[in-house]
Amino acid sequence: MSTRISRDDLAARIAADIPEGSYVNLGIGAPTLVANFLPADQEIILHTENGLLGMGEAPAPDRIDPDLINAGKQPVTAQAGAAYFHHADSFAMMRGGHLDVCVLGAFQVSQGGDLANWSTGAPGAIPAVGGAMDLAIGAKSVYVMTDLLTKQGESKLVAECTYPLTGVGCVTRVYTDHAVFDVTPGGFRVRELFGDNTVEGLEELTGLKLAQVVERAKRVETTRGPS
Amino acid sequence: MSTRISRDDLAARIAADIPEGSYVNLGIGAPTLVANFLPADQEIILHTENGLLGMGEAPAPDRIDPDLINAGKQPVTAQAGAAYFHHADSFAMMRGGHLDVCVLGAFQVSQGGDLANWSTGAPGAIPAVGGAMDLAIGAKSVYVMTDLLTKQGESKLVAECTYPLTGVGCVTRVYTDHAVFDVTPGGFRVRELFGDNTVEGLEELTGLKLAQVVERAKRVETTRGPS
Amino acid sequence: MIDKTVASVEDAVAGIEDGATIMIGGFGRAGQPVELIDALIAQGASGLTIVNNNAGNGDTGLAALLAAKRVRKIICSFPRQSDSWVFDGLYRAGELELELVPQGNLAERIRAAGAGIGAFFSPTGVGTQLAEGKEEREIDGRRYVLEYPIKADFALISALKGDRWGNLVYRETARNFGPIMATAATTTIVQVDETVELGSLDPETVVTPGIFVDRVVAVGQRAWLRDGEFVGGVDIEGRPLAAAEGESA
Amino acid sequence: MIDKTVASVEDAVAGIEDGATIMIGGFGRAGQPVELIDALIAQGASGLTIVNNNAGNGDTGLAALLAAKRVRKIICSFPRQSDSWVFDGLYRAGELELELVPQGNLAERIRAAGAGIGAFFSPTGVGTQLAEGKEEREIDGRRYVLEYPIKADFALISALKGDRWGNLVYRETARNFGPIMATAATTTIVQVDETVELGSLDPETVVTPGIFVDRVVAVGQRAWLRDGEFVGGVDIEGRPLAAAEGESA
Repeated sequence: MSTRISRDDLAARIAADIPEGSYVNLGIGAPTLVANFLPADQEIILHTENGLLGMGEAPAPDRIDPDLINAGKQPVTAQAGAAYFHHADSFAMMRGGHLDVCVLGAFQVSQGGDLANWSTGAPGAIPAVGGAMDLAIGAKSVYVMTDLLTKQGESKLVAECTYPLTGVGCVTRVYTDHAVFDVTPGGFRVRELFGDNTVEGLEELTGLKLAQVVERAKRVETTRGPS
Repeated sequence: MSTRISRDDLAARIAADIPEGSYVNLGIGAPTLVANFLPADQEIILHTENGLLGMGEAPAPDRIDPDLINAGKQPVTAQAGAAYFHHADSFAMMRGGHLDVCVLGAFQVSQGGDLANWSTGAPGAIPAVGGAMDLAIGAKSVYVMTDLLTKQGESKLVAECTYPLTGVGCVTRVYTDHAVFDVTPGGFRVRELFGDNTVEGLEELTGLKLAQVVERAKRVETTRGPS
Repeated sequence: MIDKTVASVEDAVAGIEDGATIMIGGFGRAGQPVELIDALIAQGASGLTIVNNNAGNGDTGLAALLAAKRVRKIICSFPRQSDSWVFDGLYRAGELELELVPQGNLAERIRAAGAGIGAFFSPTGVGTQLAEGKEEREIDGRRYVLEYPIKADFALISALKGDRWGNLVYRETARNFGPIMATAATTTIVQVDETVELGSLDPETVVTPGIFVDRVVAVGQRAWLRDGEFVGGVDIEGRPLAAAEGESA
Repeated sequence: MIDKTVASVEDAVAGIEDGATIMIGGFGRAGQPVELIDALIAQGASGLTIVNNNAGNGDTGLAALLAAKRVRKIICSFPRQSDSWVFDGLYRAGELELELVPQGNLAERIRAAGAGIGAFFSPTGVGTQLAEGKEEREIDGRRYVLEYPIKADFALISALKGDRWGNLVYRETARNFGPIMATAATTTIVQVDETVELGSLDPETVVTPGIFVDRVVAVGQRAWLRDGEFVGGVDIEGRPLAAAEGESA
């Protein structure tokens, strides 16, 4: 038993919550890993905001196609049933509420569901926002995938974000390496505990009063997902 | 010599003012006739707002295609170089100022360039506007094709429209069976006189002071256009 | 496996409730989903609000739905046509509410609903009766009126082909309102001439990606096509030329 | 006869003035009109405002234009990337003004310019730094910020094929901003792999109708295609795999 699960385990855990038939956008960075754990026998349709629905896995090295990339500018493939479209149509898809799920990284998530993931606000840093603000407000369910703590040990779940916001009140659920949290009108609610975490321990780590858990949070053993 | 030219002559006169390479929308009704007089050796691209650029002539009776119609719901054909698109894209083309010319009918045109062509405002009449308001404000040049006088002998060129407006200050030029008028900041200016019309005679017919004609309006003989 | 195809037009229109707002594709008869409308008439939902460019032609399709007294209100740009006698009668009798919208505003308001736009400043209609009571603003020297999205509970549209993911291609000017209405309805129901294998539609040429589509039903090839090729031999209403003699406009 | 094709990239970029606003298509390297950008560098116009999703990659294309100090300001959503060192240096040195726009607002503002929309209420960015000072409004229970169109004097875009009327088709995700930028510029300049006979593009599958295009120049087939078929053998930057060994990211 441990207090943290691996990034792959976390990606697998998120993948398990995505029902067949969902339209899903995986943000650049760690959320991209979720694709590796989507069940091969189910059809889940991936959207990439640079103009493709039905994104497939990475190509073999000698089959890299510079015209066929994802939002992280990595080479990808297109599945049977795919469709290409231009950028305004792609973001209309997103902002019009047609995506079921997006998975995003985070610097901070507030108990009101605010997300900060595009800028630390550090002086001299070069800002870049990309499609994060559109994804944050557009998908029906916005899942955040993140470590619970920064490298300095500070909680990324906070009462109020101190970093510049990406979206207000937009996060549905936060998947961390310690536990899964739902964002509720009463604040964070522990949904699942990984390894030997406890609600009390998480309250100590986050400094937050975690909302009353209606049913005892499901305890999940740390296991290795497929690679 | 006569004081009026035929509708076909008028259509031919308008066609002669449309340069090669223009993107043109011909409104339903009489303006559709203009297509018959576009020179066969020049490329002028017709737009129909129900989703086609590169509209061609009517098909043979046994080649009518119910999927291929113009805005008047008449069967048409598509030229080599045509493109289909949906309604929002079609009106974006129009409202975004990409059409060079549209030709519309009119109940009234005011000396400020206001157009009334969609409703007489008669009680009990069923209103219908279609794409007229979009065309009126969208094309770079808005040409009106109309008889100068109503069947009751009233001038369709007026100081102020009494019928409900289609667009404000939108008309570029009015082609009538008596003369061609430019809409200028100073009101209507006679551009061409057909047959034995005179500026003074037109002032009498319209009841309007016609703006000072800078160069003597060109006099055009009435001739028959090709059929 | 994702499979949005349904076996019958009855299955396709199942669950449409009284009082629903329904977008119906088509410009006049072109692209009008006649088989779905017939199924809707049989299904029985009433008190409907219909969004369409027109208000029915002749006695079939949308006109038949109106004649069956299932429609409370129609939002359209061009109701009055030479063959709109069903609408004309009901409207004159005060049995049908009409919201008249300039065609470009109709299209853009539908797109806005699908694209998550809260409202937009349109140049169309400024200074006219159809902009009365609407917020107006001058931007960069030009006048605009504020227009709001039109969304719907259901969209009924017609396309040429679809696959089980709901990807669609259309045919010629029958495309018209289909692609935008598909984006603006909670449930989008499509009739196609034929359903095709997943992967047989070229991803470059899909016009409506399946994300916008909920149900697809095949209704058979339109009368003027044979094996996918245009063969003609019909009038503008799609009736065989011989049969239509003396009748067609 | 309408013929929008021009003989060379030099002809294609002729007349671009100092101080012009130029939209440049592409998402990263995909769809970036590198040959047109090279011609623009040679042409010499400076003091430019550039609209692009990014701010250049590596040392070629848009990055080379920046390095040549021709750009005064860049409007984009995602300047900072692993290979944006040219931009990073100029920005840190204060030699380049940056307007950062969320990607969906960037796309929709470009579309709005092409579609004649005066302004629109967007749900994106509400309550964030990037909406500071912008008009906000609640509509139907949701908060929006008012966004204005972005238009340009010129657009430089890349497509797969074009005809002499300017009709275009694209390839895969290299389509990205091309179709909307083509609508939003006074003069739209397109590089294509090849120009094709009028009528050889299927009217159902034209993505950018020629009405939006002013000049078309053929620059030859991209390195990963042969006779129009994908053959691969390149890295993500399009360089032959052998040559790129040890270099590509």
